[in-house]
Amino acid sequence: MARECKFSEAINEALAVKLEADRSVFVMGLGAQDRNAVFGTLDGLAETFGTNRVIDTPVSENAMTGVCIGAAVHGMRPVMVHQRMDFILMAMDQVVNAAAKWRYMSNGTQCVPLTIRLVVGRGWGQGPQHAQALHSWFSHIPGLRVVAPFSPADAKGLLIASIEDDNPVVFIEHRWLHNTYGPVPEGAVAEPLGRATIVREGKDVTIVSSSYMTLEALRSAEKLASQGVDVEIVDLRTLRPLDMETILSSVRKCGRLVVADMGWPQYGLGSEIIALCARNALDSLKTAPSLVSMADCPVPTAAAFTNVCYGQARDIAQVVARQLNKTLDVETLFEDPAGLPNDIPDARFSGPF
Amino acid sequence: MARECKFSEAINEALAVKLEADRSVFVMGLGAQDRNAVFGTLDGLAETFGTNRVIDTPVSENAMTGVCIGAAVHGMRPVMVHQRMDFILMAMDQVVNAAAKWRYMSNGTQCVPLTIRLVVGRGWGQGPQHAQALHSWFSHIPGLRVVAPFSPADAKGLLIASIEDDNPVVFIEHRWLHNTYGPVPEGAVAEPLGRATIVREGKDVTIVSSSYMTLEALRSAEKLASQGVDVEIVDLRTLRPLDMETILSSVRKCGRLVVADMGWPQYGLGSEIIALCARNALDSLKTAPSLVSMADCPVPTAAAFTNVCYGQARDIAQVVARQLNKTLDVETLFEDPAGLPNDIPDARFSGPF
Amino acid sequence: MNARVKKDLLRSVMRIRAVELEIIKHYGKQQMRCPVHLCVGQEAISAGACAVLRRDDFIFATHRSHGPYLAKGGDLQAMLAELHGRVGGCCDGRGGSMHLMWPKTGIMTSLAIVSQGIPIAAGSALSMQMQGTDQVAMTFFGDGATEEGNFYETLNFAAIRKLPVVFVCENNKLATNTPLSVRRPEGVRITDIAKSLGVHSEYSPDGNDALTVYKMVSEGVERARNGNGPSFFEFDTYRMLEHCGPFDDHEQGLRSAKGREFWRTRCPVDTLSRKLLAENVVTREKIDQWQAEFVQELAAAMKYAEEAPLPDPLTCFDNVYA
Amino acid sequence: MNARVKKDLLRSVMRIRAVELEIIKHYGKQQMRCPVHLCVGQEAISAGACAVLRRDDFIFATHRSHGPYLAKGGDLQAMLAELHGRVGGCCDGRGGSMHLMWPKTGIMTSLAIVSQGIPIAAGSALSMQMQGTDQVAMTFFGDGATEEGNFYETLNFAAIRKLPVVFVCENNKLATNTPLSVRRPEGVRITDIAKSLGVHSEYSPDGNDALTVYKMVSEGVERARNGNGPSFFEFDTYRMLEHCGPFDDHEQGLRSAKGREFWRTRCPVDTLSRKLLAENVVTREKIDQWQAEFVQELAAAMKYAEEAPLPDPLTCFDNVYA
Ligand SMILES: Cc1ncc(C[n+]2csc(CCOP(=O)(O)OP(=O)(O)O)c2C)c(N)n1
Ligand SMILES: Cc1ncc(C[n+]2csc(CCOP(=O)(O)OP(=O)(O)O)c2C)c(N)n1
Ligand SMILES: [Mg+2]
Ligand SMILES: [Mg+2]
Repeated sequence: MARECKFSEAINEALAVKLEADRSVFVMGLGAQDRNAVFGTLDGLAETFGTNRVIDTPVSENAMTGVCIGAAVHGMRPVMVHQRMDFILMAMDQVVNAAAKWRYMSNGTQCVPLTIRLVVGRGWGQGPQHAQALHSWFSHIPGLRVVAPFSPADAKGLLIASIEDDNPVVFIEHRWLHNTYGPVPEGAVAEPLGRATIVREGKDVTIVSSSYMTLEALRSAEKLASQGVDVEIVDLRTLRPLDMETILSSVRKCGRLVVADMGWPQYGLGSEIIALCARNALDSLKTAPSLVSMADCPVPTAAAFTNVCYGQARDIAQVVARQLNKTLDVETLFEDPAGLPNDIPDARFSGPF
Repeated sequence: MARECKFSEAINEALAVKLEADRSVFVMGLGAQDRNAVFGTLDGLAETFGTNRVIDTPVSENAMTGVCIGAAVHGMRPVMVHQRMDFILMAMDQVVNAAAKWRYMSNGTQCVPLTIRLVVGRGWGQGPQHAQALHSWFSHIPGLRVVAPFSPADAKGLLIASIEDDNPVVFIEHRWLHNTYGPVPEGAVAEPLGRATIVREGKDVTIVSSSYMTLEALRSAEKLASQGVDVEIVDLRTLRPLDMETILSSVRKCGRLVVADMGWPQYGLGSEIIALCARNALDSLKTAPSLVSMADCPVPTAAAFTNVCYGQARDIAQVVARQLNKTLDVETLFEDPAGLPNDIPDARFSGPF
Repeated sequence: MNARVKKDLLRSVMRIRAVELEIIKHYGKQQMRCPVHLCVGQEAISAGACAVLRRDDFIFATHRSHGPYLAKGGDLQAMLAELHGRVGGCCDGRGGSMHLMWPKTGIMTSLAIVSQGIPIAAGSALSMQMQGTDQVAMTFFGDGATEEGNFYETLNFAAIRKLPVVFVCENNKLATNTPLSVRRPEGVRITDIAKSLGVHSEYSPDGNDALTVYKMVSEGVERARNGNGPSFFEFDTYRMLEHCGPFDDHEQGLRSAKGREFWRTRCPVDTLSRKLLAENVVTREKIDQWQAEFVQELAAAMKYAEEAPLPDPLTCFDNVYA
Repeated sequence: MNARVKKDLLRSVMRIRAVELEIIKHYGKQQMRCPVHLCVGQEAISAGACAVLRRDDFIFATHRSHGPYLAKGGDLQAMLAELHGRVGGCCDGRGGSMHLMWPKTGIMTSLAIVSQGIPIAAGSALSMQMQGTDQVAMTFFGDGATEEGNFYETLNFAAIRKLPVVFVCENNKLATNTPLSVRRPEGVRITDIAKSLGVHSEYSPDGNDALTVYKMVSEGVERARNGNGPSFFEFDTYRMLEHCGPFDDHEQGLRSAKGREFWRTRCPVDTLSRKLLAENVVTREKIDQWQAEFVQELAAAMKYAEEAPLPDPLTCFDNVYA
């Protein structure tokens, strides 16, 4: 049965369930035995399953990834975790040149059931080297699956499915989701990869989003509804393979498309979704599609920049209104009475970063 | 004055010219002093400029990239070279986390005038780990420039401009262009970055391509012309920043768009160009845009696969015809009387690979 | 070692400590909205090593950048403004605590990716060699950084080309909260690895003694300056606070208080001041005077930082490209 | 060492040589349309090291994969078909010479990115440890591979966790055409680096003697099998041909003929056969008989490979995903 859980608890449950059920599953990452437990997601696991199954490591991302690949090829199901996605750049060779190609090179006789959890940092001065969202990179690569859940339930179900999947899966967690709540089913329920979900039905404009941006899309939908605009939100959940069916049928219905992405605008998810619709649903498009994304610059550290740097509910509403030729006073509409600073997810937030 | 030169000679000339003119320029790469001279592009340079300016290295891509960054920040203009683009995956941290962010983090007080030459391998069984074209990855990253010339003249002019540019530039050379000929101006003539060029004017369909795919596009254009189809070819030359102006005005004129890309289809250059046009020229598009790309799988080694794996002139012609609702007997049209195998660029080709 | 140098070293460790304590005091106000990796307990290494350098020598630091930044002459106002994300910060707010830089005095940058600066420092040494200057490049990093391929690859290259670079490893036996014992096999010493790579390497357990650091590193800098190539120094030290942030993490059961007790007796500030007082190299009055100076300097700098203008958000698009 | 083992080693080096020569003979026909990194001159290391292993032990090879593949029992027909890009090749044509594999006898894969297989082999050893088997993982690599961060990072991890892995470095002093002298400082020995990382490490200049290799590696495998952790072996050897392809590159002025002359006197095949003939461990007749067997076996395998069906191009989309 579903109870309310935090996203980080949902991740923790998925890991505990799999560690319990399957001796071939193990967890590896720098800080795996650390009290912060990778933002709580590993809480208690080393204690319960031992330090031979929840493994802390040297600071050696590249070799550690290779180690996990080697173990995976020989029947294990490792779950790596990196506290920031930025650090995996040390290990791109192993991820892309080895893991993604392995099954193919062996013509299907071997496989790499490896899950790599990557946390996208944001806020409190993460800055240029600790806040990148490179999901589009991984999604470019045949041989990888890419998952980016929004809801706690999906975090659990999709992580279980990722671990059970025989392919290398890049599992992306936005730092600002870890403390969000939602109903999460008990037990070992996998949520199939490759399926988007409509988190809000509507008829005027399709918003395609994933991970944290689905939260921003939902916030914008609420305000837009108050202005008589009824958006539909497609939460992608899996970025590779994309659920073309769900995306296209929503766009065909609404005739308008906005993509809300946490990554950079060029050569990324935004362009991919727009191109997909232009190629397959051109005649349905009543207006030119739009993209709300990370600003096309490195992420500066100072809090003052965040409002411009990050695409937000307000920006989504703005482009939705523009597509509908509606004028919208977004400043008033999105005024925040709490006056929460823009570099923290909620008032209680005080790290760890 | 322009004479006929090979692409590899044009690269060589650009390097020689800059090494000669500017003491801050140096060349670094594994095999820099090797007789194969990185497919001839470094011929004679170590002899002329000495092994302190044309530096052979250990097999340490990541640190060597860092070394070049450090030198660049302190006033040097290093030109790194990698015999395959695949190897730079060892150094993505330095390229993306360091070089691309450096100027930004220093708010413009420092810069990294580093050029990284990457060779895209193809054919003769290069296989999954030696034939990747990851230009779209680099193009996703703010702070990097990405150049991918097609003609020998551009190879020279754009390489000179890349070396002179104060930003980190990823300079992409397709292995199958190294032996192609074209007129190349003498001297130190830079060709400005960021400008596409129309290599063939036409009116029916815009083909957007770059690097080796421009050659395929030209081949397809010739055959299409014989069938009364008049395509326009936009050779991008620079992939970041894109020359939106040139792309859009061609698409607005022709109303039809085909992208021919040497990379994978999802989350890549193809989608970027299509999305660009969908967002900015939706009303001009008479038909849904199309993409000819690398097959969406790792590159298998066996020669038998190449016909399906690589997008070619024939495939471009096919989608052009389809957009125009024309039936085209591509098999006959593109029959190769020489019967050249599909895994070598020309009959004389015998390595090095 | 002459008295002038000794005094300067004491003043340097004291000043670094004073700045860190001031940051701790103000961090709770949530105006320094960036992660801070404080160096309380580790001041002697920055102070000792940087004191050897000339102003035109370069250093490259890490996420734990405050010590090297201050020791190498980085501007205090610019540092605190940077931590506050303000214009006038040394990166105008773009970098924060992990990216401090002050090129005017040779602080080229600080980098937040573990080990990233190691080859970059070697590259700057390569440029010095190419340009025929007699400058030296120095890079600071932790024990954790030596586990990254960058470390070994760079030492090898530096040794091959005899680069004028000095590698300084602050071994606090922690990477975030993962102890060295989990990250290296028993009996392995980082210095021996560095040595095996062909780099002149030395180890000292006395990393909290700025005089020891100064003496050892002097030799390395001289070596580099004279064209005799790179050197590596490993100094044991102790991180008094949590990895990131202003608090002490011993209470949370992560580390035994024993380590802290041991290293408290080797506090870089207390031991050196005691020693120099005993040697009559410095007087209690002088020390008090310095403290007073720091208080004043810090109050002014903190005020400057807190009152500096916030960056115009739209300038976030500036300087992505040259 | 008993006579059976010696004879097997001789047969093994002879067979590897015979296969390489056959490939050279046929390469000009342009039917093997992939790069080939031949191991002529280096056969003793593969033969000696693999002879120590059990069938259920794993090996991981590099771009220069033929030696380990043949020595560990890889199927010859599947190998040649693979070089021909045909169905029935060990990867059905997807891998080519650089990616030979034959899991049935523990040849897990060969990887074309320098050093990539080193951590992967350690990972398979980790899985063996976790699964409680007494298998051993072995990985072959060149001197060049030891310059990649992967090498050091992996040895460190293997030592920490006492993994049952044996690292075998074939030091031919070349990476493509770049000599070791450009890639390592004078006086540095790779074995010392490995040792400094906490891995039991040994070096021998006699890498062309399969008996030496066998003896030394035996100890490492036993160590691994008994839970005593990883070991590293560095063997000097010599690449007789060009880096990639069937030709001799000495004529092109890249390498002095002197090295070749020296190493010719240490040919893995000739020296061992002479020795075993002198020891009466093997007879000339036996050797001739083997040669005849190789000729026959190779003729059949080459025919099989040349006549195997080409893959259906459309199957290129298969098996990207499970
Ligand atoms: C490549 C990379 N991996 C992981 C991290 C996360 N991280 C930040 S600081 C740190 C600890 C580094 O330890 P050490 O090098 O000893 O420096 P110390 O913090 O002890 O000064 C880690 C792992 C990072 N920034 N970069
Ligand atoms: C990461 C990487 N960099 C460069 C190359 C190109 N390359 C292929 S083989 C080779 C030489 C490797 O030398 P070594 O490891 O000594 O093996 P050997 O060829 O001598 O057997 C190089 C540099 C590569 N394949 N991968
Ligand atoms: Mg440390
Ligand atoms: Mg070698």
